[in-house]
Amino acid sequence: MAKDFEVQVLEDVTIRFAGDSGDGMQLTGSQFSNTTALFGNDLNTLPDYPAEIRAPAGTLYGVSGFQLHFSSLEIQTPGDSPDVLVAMNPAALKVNLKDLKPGATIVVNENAFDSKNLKLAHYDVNPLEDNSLAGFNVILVPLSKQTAAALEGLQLSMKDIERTKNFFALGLMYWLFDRPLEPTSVWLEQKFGSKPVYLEANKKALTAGYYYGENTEVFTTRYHVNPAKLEKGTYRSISGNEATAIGFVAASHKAGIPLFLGSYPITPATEILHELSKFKNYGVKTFQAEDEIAGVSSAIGASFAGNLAITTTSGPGLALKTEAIGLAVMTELPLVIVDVQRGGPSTGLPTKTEQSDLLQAMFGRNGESPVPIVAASTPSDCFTMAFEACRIAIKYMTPVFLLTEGYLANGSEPWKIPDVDSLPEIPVNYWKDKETYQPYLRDDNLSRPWAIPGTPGLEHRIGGLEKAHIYGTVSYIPENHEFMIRMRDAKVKKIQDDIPNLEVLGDKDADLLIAAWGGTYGSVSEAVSNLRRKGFKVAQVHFKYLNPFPKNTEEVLSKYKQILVPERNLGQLSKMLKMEFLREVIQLNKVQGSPFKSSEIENKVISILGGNNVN
Amino acid sequence: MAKDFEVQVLEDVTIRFAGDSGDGMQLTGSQFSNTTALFGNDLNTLPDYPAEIRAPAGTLYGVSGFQLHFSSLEIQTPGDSPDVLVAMNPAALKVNLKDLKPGATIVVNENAFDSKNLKLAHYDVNPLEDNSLAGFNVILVPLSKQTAAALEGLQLSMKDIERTKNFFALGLMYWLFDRPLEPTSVWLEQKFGSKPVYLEANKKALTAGYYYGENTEVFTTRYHVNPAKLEKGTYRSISGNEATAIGFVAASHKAGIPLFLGSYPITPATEILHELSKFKNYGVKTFQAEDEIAGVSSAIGASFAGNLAITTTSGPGLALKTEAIGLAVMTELPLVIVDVQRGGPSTGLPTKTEQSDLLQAMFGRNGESPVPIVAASTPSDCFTMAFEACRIAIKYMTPVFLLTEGYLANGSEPWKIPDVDSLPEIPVNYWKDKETYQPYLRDDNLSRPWAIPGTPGLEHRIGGLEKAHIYGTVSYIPENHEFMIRMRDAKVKKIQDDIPNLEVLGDKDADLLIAAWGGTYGSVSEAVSNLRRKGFKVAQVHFKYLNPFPKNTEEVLSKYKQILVPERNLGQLSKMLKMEFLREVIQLNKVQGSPFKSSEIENKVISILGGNNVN
Amino acid sequence: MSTKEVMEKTENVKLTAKDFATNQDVRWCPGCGDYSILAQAQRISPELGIPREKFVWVSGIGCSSRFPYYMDTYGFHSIHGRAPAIATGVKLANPDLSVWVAAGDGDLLSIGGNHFIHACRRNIDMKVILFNNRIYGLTKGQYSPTSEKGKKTKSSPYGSIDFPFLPVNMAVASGATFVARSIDRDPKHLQAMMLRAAAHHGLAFIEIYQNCNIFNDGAYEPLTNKETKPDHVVVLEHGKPLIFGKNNDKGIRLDGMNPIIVDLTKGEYSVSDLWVHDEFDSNPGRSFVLAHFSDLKDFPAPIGVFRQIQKSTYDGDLFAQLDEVTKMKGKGDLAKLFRSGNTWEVA
Amino acid sequence: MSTKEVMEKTENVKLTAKDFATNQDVRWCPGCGDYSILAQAQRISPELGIPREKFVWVSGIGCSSRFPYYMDTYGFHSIHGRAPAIATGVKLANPDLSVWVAAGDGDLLSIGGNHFIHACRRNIDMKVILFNNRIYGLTKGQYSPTSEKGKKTKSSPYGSIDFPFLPVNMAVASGATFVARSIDRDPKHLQAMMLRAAAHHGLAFIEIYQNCNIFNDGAYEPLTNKETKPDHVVVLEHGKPLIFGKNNDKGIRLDGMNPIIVDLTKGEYSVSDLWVHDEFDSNPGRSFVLAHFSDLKDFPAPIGVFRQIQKSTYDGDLFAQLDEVTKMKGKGDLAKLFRSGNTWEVA
Ligand SMILES: Cc1ncc(C[n+]2csc(CCOP(=O)(O)OP(=O)(O)O)c2C)c(N)n1
Ligand SMILES: Cc1ncc(C[n+]2csc(CCOP(=O)(O)OP(=O)(O)O)c2C)c(N)n1
Ligand code: SF4
Ligand code: SF4
Ligand SMILES: [Mg+2]
Ligand SMILES: [Mg+2]
Repeated sequence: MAKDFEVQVLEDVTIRFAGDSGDGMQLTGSQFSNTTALFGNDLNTLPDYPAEIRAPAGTLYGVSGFQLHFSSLEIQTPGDSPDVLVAMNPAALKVNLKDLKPGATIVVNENAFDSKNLKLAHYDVNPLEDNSLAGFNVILVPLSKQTAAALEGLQLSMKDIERTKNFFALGLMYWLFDRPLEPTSVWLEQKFGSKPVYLEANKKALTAGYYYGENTEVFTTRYHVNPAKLEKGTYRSISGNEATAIGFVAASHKAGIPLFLGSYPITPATEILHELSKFKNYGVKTFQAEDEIAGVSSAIGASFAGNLAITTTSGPGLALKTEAIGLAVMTELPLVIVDVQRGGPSTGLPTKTEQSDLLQAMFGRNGESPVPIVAASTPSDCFTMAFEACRIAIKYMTPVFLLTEGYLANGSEPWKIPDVDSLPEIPVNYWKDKETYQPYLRDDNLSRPWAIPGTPGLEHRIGGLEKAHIYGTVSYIPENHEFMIRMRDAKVKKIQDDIPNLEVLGDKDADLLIAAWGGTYGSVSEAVSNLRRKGFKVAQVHFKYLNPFPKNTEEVLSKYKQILVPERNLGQLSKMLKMEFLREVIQLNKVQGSPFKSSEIENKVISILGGNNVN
Repeated sequence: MAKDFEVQVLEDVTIRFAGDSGDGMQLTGSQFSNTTALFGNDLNTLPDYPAEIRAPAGTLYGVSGFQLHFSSLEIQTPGDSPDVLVAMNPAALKVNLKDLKPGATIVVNENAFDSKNLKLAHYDVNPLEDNSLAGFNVILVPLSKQTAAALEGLQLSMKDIERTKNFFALGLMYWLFDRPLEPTSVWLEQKFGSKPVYLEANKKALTAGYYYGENTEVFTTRYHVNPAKLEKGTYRSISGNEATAIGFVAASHKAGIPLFLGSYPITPATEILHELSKFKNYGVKTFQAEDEIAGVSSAIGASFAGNLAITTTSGPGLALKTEAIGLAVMTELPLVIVDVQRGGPSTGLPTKTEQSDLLQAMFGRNGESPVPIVAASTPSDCFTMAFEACRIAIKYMTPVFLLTEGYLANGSEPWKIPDVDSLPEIPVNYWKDKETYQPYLRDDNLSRPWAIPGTPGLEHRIGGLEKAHIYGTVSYIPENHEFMIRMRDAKVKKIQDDIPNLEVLGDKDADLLIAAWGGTYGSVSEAVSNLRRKGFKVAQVHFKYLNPFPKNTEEVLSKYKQILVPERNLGQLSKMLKMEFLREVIQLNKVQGSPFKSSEIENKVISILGGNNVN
Repeated sequence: MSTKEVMEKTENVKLTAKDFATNQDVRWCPGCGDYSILAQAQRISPELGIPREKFVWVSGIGCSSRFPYYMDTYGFHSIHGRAPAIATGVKLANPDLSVWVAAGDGDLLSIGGNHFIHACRRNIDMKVILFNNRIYGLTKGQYSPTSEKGKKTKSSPYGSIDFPFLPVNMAVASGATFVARSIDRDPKHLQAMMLRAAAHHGLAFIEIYQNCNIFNDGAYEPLTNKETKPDHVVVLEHGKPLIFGKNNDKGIRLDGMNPIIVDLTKGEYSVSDLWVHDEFDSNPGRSFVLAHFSDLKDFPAPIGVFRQIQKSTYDGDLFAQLDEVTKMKGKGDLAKLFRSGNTWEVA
Repeated sequence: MSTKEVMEKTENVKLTAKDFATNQDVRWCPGCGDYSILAQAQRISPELGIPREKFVWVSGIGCSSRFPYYMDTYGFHSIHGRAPAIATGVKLANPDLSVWVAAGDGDLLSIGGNHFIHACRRNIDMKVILFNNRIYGLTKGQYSPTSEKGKKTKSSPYGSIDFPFLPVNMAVASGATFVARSIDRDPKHLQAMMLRAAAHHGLAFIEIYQNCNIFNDGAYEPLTNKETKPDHVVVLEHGKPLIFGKNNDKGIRLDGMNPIIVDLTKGEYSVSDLWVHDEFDSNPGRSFVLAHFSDLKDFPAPIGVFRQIQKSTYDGDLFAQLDEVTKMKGKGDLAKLFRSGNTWEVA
């Protein structure tokens, strides 16, 4: 019978699973997330994997991690510092130790701490034995051995048994945090239905882990994190790239025209292509092109022919697409360009997150070539902003940038599934009338008509040379050129009338305003609530629209004496605010391939406002 | 015997030759320039040709023009409005009329005003007959007939005779402006030495034109423009693209390493490739690549292997090169990227001038990817800045942008030929020492060593992934990434210590400062002298270094209450000044494919300062 | 004629070449070979039984790339080298369209080489017309990837050192299913090739030898001059032997895989010894040997259809897959998609 | 061994394979075919009589493109697809260098296809090694331009609809002067091909069938499995007939231009009827027919040298032209250059 344990109720917990690339940590993490979501917590995840496909076992650079933050309150980030680390081998311990909260719990697979692995992790002495982990609550578990014991009698190779130990670890964590095994069992049945021996092995390992917690005395306390009070509704867990893909399908549905993706694989954008390639029965066409230039060019062709055309990439790929994006500007065709940002410059840190392509999106084309820019703030917000990017592209006949980033793309959070009918329609009115047609006629939005090949009587020619106002023929007339340059500029500026104002969160009469964009949203939000709890008066605005800025931007900015702009670049939004509003801002820049910790923002604010601001 | 004419001495004259693309106007213009230069005037030219190779004769879009401004004073622009127009046909008259000074002289080939040509030029009535040219001094010359008469007896086809009439026109202008025929005769002998009939024909036409002026009474006045008091020295006429090419050869010579150009033809940059391809005996290698990406990539490879590597292009080509330029940033290899700007966005106005790629050069790459930018201000300054770009690239081991533009590239002016010895050496120290070598070691300039393949013992690997400080191995360490991002940024900023301060021209205590960059120099300079002559207090600074800005920029800007920034874009330098110095500026933007007229700048200044500032 | 007028006419009458001409002034140099190509395109278009609004001409940048401006159909004058990629998007968006690419040798084989070979590989159902003048015309005369080695141009004042591509080879090697060659100065042949290309289902490629009388005049002089043409051109016709020469006095036979010119007047060889052209052979070797004639001394340039084979098209397969998956999974339901994976209720 | 130690050694002793290994951990998946290719490269390098400092390995991006990190020579791990263009610059800057390109099938044939064919066309003296695993490895498993049609991958869940390239065809069509194929699992053959490529003057291309055991495991199983290999591989050797099969019982003969498999045991055909391989034939048709075997049922995959011909190299011609013009015009004098054209004095 189960013993009695102290059960401690916590508000929130950050846990990180870490092991070799081959140890299945991403899977373990997703299963824990899944169960936790079903359980009703709010949560937020951050996978972190190496650039190598399968780095040799045991190496430091081969460590793969999955961090998960769950809570009974609403949360916005994957957590600053883990409360719990599950370390499958010495390398995983070494790589992750510095990130842990003081006094954190470390669950270690002690069987992996042999001399070979210690050496691979560059440990001269076994850290489990030299007292170097004194400040932590270290729990040694013979994970490999216990798993092997649990699977005795099954027809499995040693390798297969080793591969199952992540489910033992998962079971143990389920026990510790008082979560049900059932969701994972169901998943295993779906996954291994046709391979009964693997199904049994994984289930056994999972249960064995759970009961290991129950029956041994390694843990003296169990933790309980109550469900969060989320808005009523049906939820699912969603990653940023999934949300982006689904957002596009939704827009295609609401616009009533087929979706066309022209793309070339690149980390961390590739999953959007993967996702969309599944949706053939939604009429989604995915074209894996020979390179990024063909990706965007095919999308431009598809747009000319009347499809909702998108192209997806990351920084280096965007650099290649810029010439063609200029063509979309000149031909005024709808097109959404997704840039899932990663660490730059050049190949940079391909698997790490960053938000350093804003100025490239803004200015990275020859000539005066304005393109609207929107950016998602959380994984599920990728859905909203993908939809929004399509709406703007179609309504204003323009290419539009959607900026997300590795951290949002791979991270996930619960998403309140919207009602399909609640989404706005996106009206598409292909031009039909021969009498009135002119290729560069303008409507109230300054948009030109979309007249697609196949429509009788509207035959016309477009291209990259300057166009005559209204007629769309090639024009070398000096005044027309300037007129059209200003027209394209005005059209993009006009979108301001059609996007939401900035909303100020926190203290309206704050001493300091934090202005941020993109994936920095969560860290800033958490920092702001923490600061306010501590008695600081701070406010927050978040830019989801970066070109044009929301209409009330200047007004909002002018209300605050000090503006802090935290960015994971050297100050790109700062530059844009300065050039647009001539506003001095305080920069907080971090470019380390990972999101801000909310504490980093808090500390910065405290150092600006001074301790005495606390009331 | 020659009659007596009034001879009027003028300070400066602007003359424009205009005709069909096939009429040889570019040639006529260059010959007049050449003679004028030899005569000792200061001068400045502006060719303007259609995008079509040979547009059908007589059409409006087929008109080709060549404008020339010459003076007994120092001048900086090709002139605002012509004093004299030579119009070879109705289309040329129609296209150019609106640009002329009130009361300007129009020399017209009356034989070309037949019904066919009038129709092609969309003239319903012959403008020579309907009094519509009343405000001008119209001189009708039977150019075609006179030429034919002069060539009577020569074995020439009608077509060849027609083709020679530009030399008749040239001769006539030589007479009008009192210039010698000899330089053109010498040129003709070189050119047609092997084709005596053409030589004779052209010489005859030239002389006939001259004596037509002398003997008829079409002109009542001859004009004389005295030689200018230029600095002592040997001069030649040079266009911007020639100057750029020669600047690179000079840098290669002074650095003692071979020049390598990887390029793909594009208007208006192609002539740099043409020029450099001639200089094989200077060890110059030109590689006409399959596209712009291969152009820049081959240059990066050549730089890795120790050559002075450059790549030349215009806006759309630059857009294609951006990914590879990021690689040059990461690998810290010397490379000069020339962007001869043209009208954008997209294909835009390929043969027209513009200065709208500044922000692309500054920000058009993924990630934080700083690249120094220099820009030439006049055709001959292209020499200086090409040389300077190489110096910076080599000394700081970095890609460097050299921005010029169509107007500078095709325009020409006298160039005081520098003494080869007066040019600074560009020290190149390929690293040799095995003991101390590390690929990302830094010297006082924060530069890494250039260790070229072939050097024993320095075998190393570089690439586009983030590099470890000093060691140059691939590094995914978060702190190293930020360190290197800041290091690359600091290296570019440090160049500030090594470039000249801004020099304030005009009134130091001015009421308004005009700040400009690139090819706007001439118009601003002329505007400033005119304004000062009119009694306004104005000052001028010109940015030849745009990233980093000169050290004293902030100090200089802070001295003036009002700053006017005239640009042929929508305000790109303005944006950079705002974001860097938070300085409000007044913008003057013109995007019409042509340089500013100095009067446009004058008028703007007057409207700002008000008439009463005149003292 | 305005677009409107033409349309009104269409409803009653069969279109003519003129109906395919826009009212734009044609801006090529007088005498340029592009005029002839345009004329043939306008001539064959009404013959194809395709409504005018279903034609889309896509081009890149170059003299030849102005082509779409002169065809009164839908047109896209895009950016340098990207026409095949843009045309791919057009076709995949709407497979009902008849998609044509007009491209110069620089546009298609230099900067656009990759898109070209990948379009061939995928067998997208489009027509690709190469205006091969062996020079960069629009940028005023640099050597191109089809210029002969040693050519002196503005960018190669001492002679170029690049070997040229054989465009036919590139198309065949990358999988084009219809490959032909013609000459601007042979309007009848050119028309025939265009009609054949139009009728082909899959990627049809025609290399047209085109004279640029400004920067590369006479590049094909021996092939177009009446006197010299018979000795310099061999016309490929399916099932017919390879015969050429002023008096049809020369033939080509195969010795193993090697072509040999034989004299038909000497009695040693007769027509029955000659290589008989087979357009439909799936073996690509045949086309390569024919294209390779250019490298051989005294061999004539083959014009005609090098090869026409049947393969499924990318666009066909794409739409078939869309249908198939839809049949298998049912038409996509957005609400279902939103709910895919695990969901849970918060009450 | 540190670079320094190696160098000291070099001065006295002949280098070994180990001297070409860096001290970097090799980061490919255990079992990846890339290991074998690396091992062979390290093995042949000391045999070439080229000082270590004269080797330059250039790559793009991909699993295979990490190659330069493991060769203790000069190396450049550049950006996706651009290796041939960067390598061109390296060679033209310093023709003394021995320039090698390591590239994946995505890197060389998808994004980099254009640079590849142009490098072949120009016959730049460099070695291009294609790691053809028929998959995008580094981005975790999408189909590549060499993947078979119908392949199910993450980006083609219902099967890809792209026809594959035959890389050998692309190389030959674009003018590569040395074209060979080998297999990761046949180290001896691979070594031999690398040595041959190294010895060739001009662009040498080797397609290596490489197993990606994570995303495309077994792609070449029939060609590497001892049991099935003899029936699935035919080894090309100059002057030798095309024989294959477990007991050397099958041969390939040519019927006109068409290859036919014949049974050598039936007595109908003997070895003397077979196609005799000729590496040095300038006719490219031969190589195309060989490459085309992949499209034919039951035909074995040829490995070995498809073709080796001699043509002048771009780099050779470039430096010859520099010399020639210098001889003609005299060594360039900067002061003279400044003064070219008309000059005048202002006193
Ligand atoms: C990105 C880019 N690079 C270069 C150019 C310049 N350019 C325009 S057309 C052309 C080549 C023209 O040659 P070809 O394609 O053979 O066409 P042609 O003019 O001979 O018909 C070049 C290099 C451009 N417009 N865009
Ligand atoms: C410009 C750019 N586009 C896309 C990518 C992403 N990417 C990296 S490697 C690769 C393809 C890898 O396949 P392959 O070249 O066959 O090499 P392998 O990994 O199979 O050895 C892709 C698409 C990139 N790094 N840069
Ligand atoms: S330059 Fe040549 S190709 Fe271009 S339009 Fe003129 S003749 Fe034709
Ligand atoms: S993913 Fe494939 S190709 Fe890449 S290292 Fe692993 S096994 Fe090799
Ligand atoms: Mg051409
Ligand atoms: Mg691969």
